[in-house]
Amino acid sequence: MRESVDLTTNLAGIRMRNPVMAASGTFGYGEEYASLIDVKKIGAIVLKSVTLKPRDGNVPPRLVETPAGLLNAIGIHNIGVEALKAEKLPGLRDAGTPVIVNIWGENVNEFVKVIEALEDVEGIAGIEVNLSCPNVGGTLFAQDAAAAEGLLENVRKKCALPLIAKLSPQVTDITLIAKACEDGGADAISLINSFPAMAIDVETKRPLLGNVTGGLSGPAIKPIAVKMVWEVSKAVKIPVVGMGGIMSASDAIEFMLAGAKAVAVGTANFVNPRTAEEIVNGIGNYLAKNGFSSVSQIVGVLDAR
Amino acid sequence: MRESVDLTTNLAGIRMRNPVMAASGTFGYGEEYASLIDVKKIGAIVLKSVTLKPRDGNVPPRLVETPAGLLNAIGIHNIGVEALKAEKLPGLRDAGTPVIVNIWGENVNEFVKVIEALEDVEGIAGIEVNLSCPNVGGTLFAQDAAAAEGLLENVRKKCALPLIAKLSPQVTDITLIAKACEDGGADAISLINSFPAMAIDVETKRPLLGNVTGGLSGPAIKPIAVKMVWEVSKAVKIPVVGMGGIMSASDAIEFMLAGAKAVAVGTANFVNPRTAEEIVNGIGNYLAKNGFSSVSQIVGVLDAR
Amino acid sequence: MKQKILSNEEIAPGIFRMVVNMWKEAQKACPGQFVHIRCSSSNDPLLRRPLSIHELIPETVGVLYRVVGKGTDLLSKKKRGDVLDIIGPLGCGFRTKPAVEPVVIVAGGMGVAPLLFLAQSLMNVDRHMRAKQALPQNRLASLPLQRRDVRVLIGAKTREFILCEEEFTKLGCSVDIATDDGSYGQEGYVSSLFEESIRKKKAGQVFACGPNAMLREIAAMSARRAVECHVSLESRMGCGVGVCLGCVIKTKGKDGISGYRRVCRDGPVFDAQTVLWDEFISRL
Amino acid sequence: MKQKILSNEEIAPGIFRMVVNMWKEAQKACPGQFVHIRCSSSNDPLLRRPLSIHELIPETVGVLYRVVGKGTDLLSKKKRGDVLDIIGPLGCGFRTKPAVEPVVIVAGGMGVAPLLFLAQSLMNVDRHMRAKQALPQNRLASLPLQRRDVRVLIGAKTREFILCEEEFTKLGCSVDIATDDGSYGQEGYVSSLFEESIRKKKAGQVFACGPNAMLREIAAMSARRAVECHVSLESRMGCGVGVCLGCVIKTKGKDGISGYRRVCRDGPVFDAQTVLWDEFISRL
Ligand SMILES: Cc1cc2nc3c(=O)[nH]c(=O)nc-3n(C[C@H](O)[C@H](O)[C@H](O)COP(=O)(O)OP(=O)(O)OC[C@H]3O[C@@H](n4cnc5c(N)ncnc54)[C@H](O)[C@@H]3O)c2cc1C
Ligand SMILES: Cc1cc2nc3c(=O)[nH]c(=O)nc-3n(C[C@H](O)[C@H](O)[C@H](O)COP(=O)(O)OP(=O)(O)OC[C@H]3O[C@@H](n4cnc5c(N)ncnc54)[C@H](O)[C@@H]3O)c2cc1C
Ligand SMILES: Cc1cc2nc3c(=O)[nH]c(=O)nc-3n(C[C@H](O)[C@H](O)[C@H](O)COP(=O)(O)O)c2cc1C
Ligand SMILES: Cc1cc2nc3c(=O)[nH]c(=O)nc-3n(C[C@H](O)[C@H](O)[C@H](O)COP(=O)(O)O)c2cc1C
Ligand code: FES
Ligand code: FES
Repeated sequence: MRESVDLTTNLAGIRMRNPVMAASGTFGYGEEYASLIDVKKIGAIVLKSVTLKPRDGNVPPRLVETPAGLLNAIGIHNIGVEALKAEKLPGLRDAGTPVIVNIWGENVNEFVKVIEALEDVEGIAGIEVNLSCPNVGGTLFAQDAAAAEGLLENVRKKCALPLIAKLSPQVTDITLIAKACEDGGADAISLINSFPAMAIDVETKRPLLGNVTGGLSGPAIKPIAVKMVWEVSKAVKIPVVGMGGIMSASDAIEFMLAGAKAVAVGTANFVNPRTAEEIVNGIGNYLAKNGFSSVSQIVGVLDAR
Repeated sequence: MRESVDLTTNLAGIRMRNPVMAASGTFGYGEEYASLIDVKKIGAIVLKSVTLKPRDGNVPPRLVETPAGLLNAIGIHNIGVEALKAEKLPGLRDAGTPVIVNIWGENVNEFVKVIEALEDVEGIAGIEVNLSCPNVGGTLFAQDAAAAEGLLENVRKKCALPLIAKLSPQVTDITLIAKACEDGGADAISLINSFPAMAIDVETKRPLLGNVTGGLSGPAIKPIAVKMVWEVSKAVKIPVVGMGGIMSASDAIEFMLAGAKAVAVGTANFVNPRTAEEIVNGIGNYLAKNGFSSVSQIVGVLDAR
Repeated sequence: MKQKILSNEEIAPGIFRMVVNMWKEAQKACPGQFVHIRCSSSNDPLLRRPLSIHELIPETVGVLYRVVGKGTDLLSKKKRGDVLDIIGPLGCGFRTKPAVEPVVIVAGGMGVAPLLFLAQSLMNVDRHMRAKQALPQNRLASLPLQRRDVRVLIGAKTREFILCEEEFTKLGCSVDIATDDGSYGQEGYVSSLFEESIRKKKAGQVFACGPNAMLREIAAMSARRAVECHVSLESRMGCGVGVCLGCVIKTKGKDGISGYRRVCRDGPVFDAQTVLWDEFISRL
Repeated sequence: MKQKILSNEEIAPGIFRMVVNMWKEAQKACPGQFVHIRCSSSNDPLLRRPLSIHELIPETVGVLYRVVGKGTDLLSKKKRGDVLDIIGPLGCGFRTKPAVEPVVIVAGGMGVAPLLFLAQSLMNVDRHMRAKQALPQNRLASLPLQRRDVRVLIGAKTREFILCEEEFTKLGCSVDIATDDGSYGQEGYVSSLFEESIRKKKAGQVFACGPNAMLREIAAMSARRAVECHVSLESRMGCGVGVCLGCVIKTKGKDGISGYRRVCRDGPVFDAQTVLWDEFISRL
């Protein structure tokens, strides 16, 4: 019975073995986890945000644990697009799973330059545009519909690959931003990025993060993320990748019932590197138990009368 | 040493024994908790939102527990302002602690009528205007600066009591809303209300709340709330009441260091009815230990270089 | 509100009986009331869990619970000597009348939890009155049993889940059993036992606790014969003390006007005829 | 990655030694590496906690930890037979050189944790090589000790927090003690012991673990005498495997170029001269 369940997912042209992805910034370049898990079992890997030049990231401390959550202020510490091409992407071609490159820039121009640098590079299944990093300066595109649409248009022009726009939850109405990205040419929307937040050390009276504020991720934010995925998936025609606090198959299924065609696992990788793999199995069992033959059958079927 | 610490707090004219309040909707009318705790030890009680007419609230289930959080969709179930005046407020005059009435309406007109109904009623120390309930229809004033300002202006005209505007975290920039409320005549800002969110039962494929979506509260949202309090307290001149996930004295102190002149305890009352009382003691100990003579000395002193 | 655990034993697969040292607050407890227990000192699970008072033996409170999720799982791992944070007793219990007979008690599965305490109390009718007056606390248990016609009907899936039969018998109740698979007592639902019982002799009062579908049937059967029936209901709780309005169910008053009532404070025991069963069950 | 706990005992106030059954992954561990432990199956605390490998005895891994917050508090409550979710060994350990002598080991407070394993390994220099070749696993412990000049300096607040003295002695190390209050050994900081020691005889290699202020002093003293010094550092961790870039500290390379390096993967052991101490300490 279990065998007959079809988990394959076509996310805007990215063909995945299953709908469970590893979220940007939480899975490195796949290599570190390779000794702990079988990367091939995961639907796709989204790489850490890459920028035009290498970036050092923020002053430590960069992490604080909060109730059922993790606050981070990494600050897009990365090796830069040229090193990515030279050192990482070649090795990833044999990863056996689609690789999605996540890009970030301080302004439209930088985004465009990164996407240009990636043109014709082999072994990239898709591009995720990070409009929403809470830990760096620059325009927060995800908080302004016009800016978001403009950015997508510019990236779109240079990019033949499937294009995923990654949104921030810190907005009044996320459907407006999602629609703007759709209009700008995005092939899919992914949400949510971590939530702007902070924590204070009452003894030193200083912020617990070197960067003062950071982004909240993990189970704490899951109910917020589920609602946003539900709203966005009703508002746009392109597929949605849901994330935010997914720890288990049941969490992933919540997102899919709410309308996510695929899901991404972030913080949970740190807690249990096998999470994504276990979720793939769990979704399979759920589908089989409930008489579904294909994972697409549960996408958006939430009965919200 | 402990004795010499001054906890008294004057919140925009509301004179409180200490800065720890009970948050609206989580403390009823004080009577239910009276057998479990000494209400006099709390700085102030904010009553459940009251409306012009009695309201039945939302279809159950109204609560779901989430990781380190509580999702509620009560829907401003309340006895209405007339019953409040007749049945509750007289008894509360002897509560021995300031009573703040929290009001809600579907539109400006309803808010104004509620405030009119409360004119000249004895035993009210202040009014909290709920601009931000995530669980009911009507305009969400807290998501629109102009609407918020207009509402505050209208309520202000009819209200001689200290006026607190209660904001929603589901906005792109909360400082804009806070400033609009200040301009509209608010004497204080309180934040945050619960965060719009949802949870799904994967077995039934239905939302776990009768109302589909609800508001997330509790420790899960604390890092989000602390950041907003920090930003708002820098943006406005009027005092800020901080809340969202406060469980302990240390949590309360985080909010005060971030800029809150007072704090409110919500969900934690359900977990431990003594929370507010314990926090009062804990703040006293912290001040004494750190050589402060008055609680006002820690407000906003976060060292965020 | 910190109480020490005296014992915590698995008495059937996944079902535990826990006894805690708790008297000051508990001695005035009525059958049908519950305690509200914090299962973890962490923020996950965050909320307390409500459990009915199962037994009230001087100085101690007993609860009977099934492990269904993380709260009860954590509870089941507690050991003798561990300390629990407990609030209660809370809520309104069964409204028993001294003179009415026979009393029929219907327990489905875990529904037996509050009903043993009810039977103990029925058999020692004025226990509480006396306790408040003269008797030293530690002699309450030795109060003589009353002779009352109390009929207990217990239903469960299989034999191993039939709980407390002996305890009810010792109190002097008559006990009848039904199991879904016929592995013990009559095969079928406990509601059939009830149907037979009230057909043979009209009950004075009925008290029931168990799955909602069962309660609704018992309520309907009682209504048909105009027998007073009280049921103990469950709902997800926030505060447990009546302030959050999170646990409400829709009921209709005698005047026909319907409205929400709080399971934690107006219940958990309700007059079965006031419950709007369709609405209650569809929303769970 | 589920490992069974064999023992978990409080060996000093608030300090526990835990031994877990864990061999498949651990047998190739190097001193200075750590394991990453999930202290709760709930979401709070959410992250794993890093603990250095304290002892590697065939089939088992020992850790030594102080209860400082909720993670370690939960750990301290685990009992023999409980199962823990552990990842590891992780990180890069101490880079020991076979021929250099004397080796000076400096432990401040809990810093002793990774250093006992280091001493065990130094005294059985080729233990790992042999293990991989011929010897059956369960005979590793019985390997003969080497005769090496290993000097262990231990410092702590008071006598009761001087840990592992006997274990080091048994291995054949010389042991000197300092306590802040002079309740045992020399009065004062362990850094004074170190100063004396290298004044008397220049060390071949220095390995240190303890409070940051102490490490910085040891690093400076070693630098003054041009002695190679390795320190084991701490930082708040997310993944523990090098992907999140959350645990970084700023270091300078031999070429003078500074940059962030990951405590979990590039460390936790660093060449003391590459650490930018001011920056490291001010940010904690
Ligand atoms: C007044 C009252 C008395 C009860 N008495 C008993 C008893 O004596 N013995 C017993 O075994 N059970 C009893 N229950 C049910 C018991 O409270 C739940 O089984 C328990 O809360 C489940 O918690 P969990 O963390 O193990 O499960 P989870 O599924 O992890 O709980 C998740 C959430 O749902 C809530 N929840 C889940 N099931 C129920 C339920 N049936 N009723 C209310 N809330 C629920 C929990 O409180 C929690 O918020 C009673 C319920 C009520 C309302
Ligand atoms: C490589 C490495 C090896 C270690 N080895 C040992 C050891 O052998 N024995 C021992 O007693 N301790 C050791 N520590 C420190 C130990 O990890 C912390 O004391 C522990 O994580 C505290 O967790 P908690 O939940 O009890 O405290 P909490 O204060 O509740 O922790 C809160 C958060 O801060 C982090 N944290 C707090 N203190 C530290 C710290 N000093 N270093 C890193 N993260 C911290 C926790 O991981 C958590 O995210 C080591 C740390 C590192 C980085
Ligand atoms: C340590 C850390 C680093 C992250 N780095 C990035 C990043 O570089 N680019 C990005 O788009 N998102 C980044 N994210 C956000 C995650 O991809 C994800 O959107 C978010 O954490 C919510 O999912 P989760 O709750 O499952 O972690 C990062 C998250 C964490 C925790
Ligand atoms: C069950 C419940 C009911 C609430 N009802 C109201 C309300 O009627 N009016 C209001 O302004 N806020 C209401 N709130 C929001 C709280 O006052 C508070 O702003 C929020 O819960 C965040 O604080 P906390 O995390 O400490 O609970 C309610 C919260 C809960 C949990
Ligand atoms: S649980 Fe709060 S009112 Fe019943
Ligand atoms: S803890 Fe994640 S890189 Fe070190």
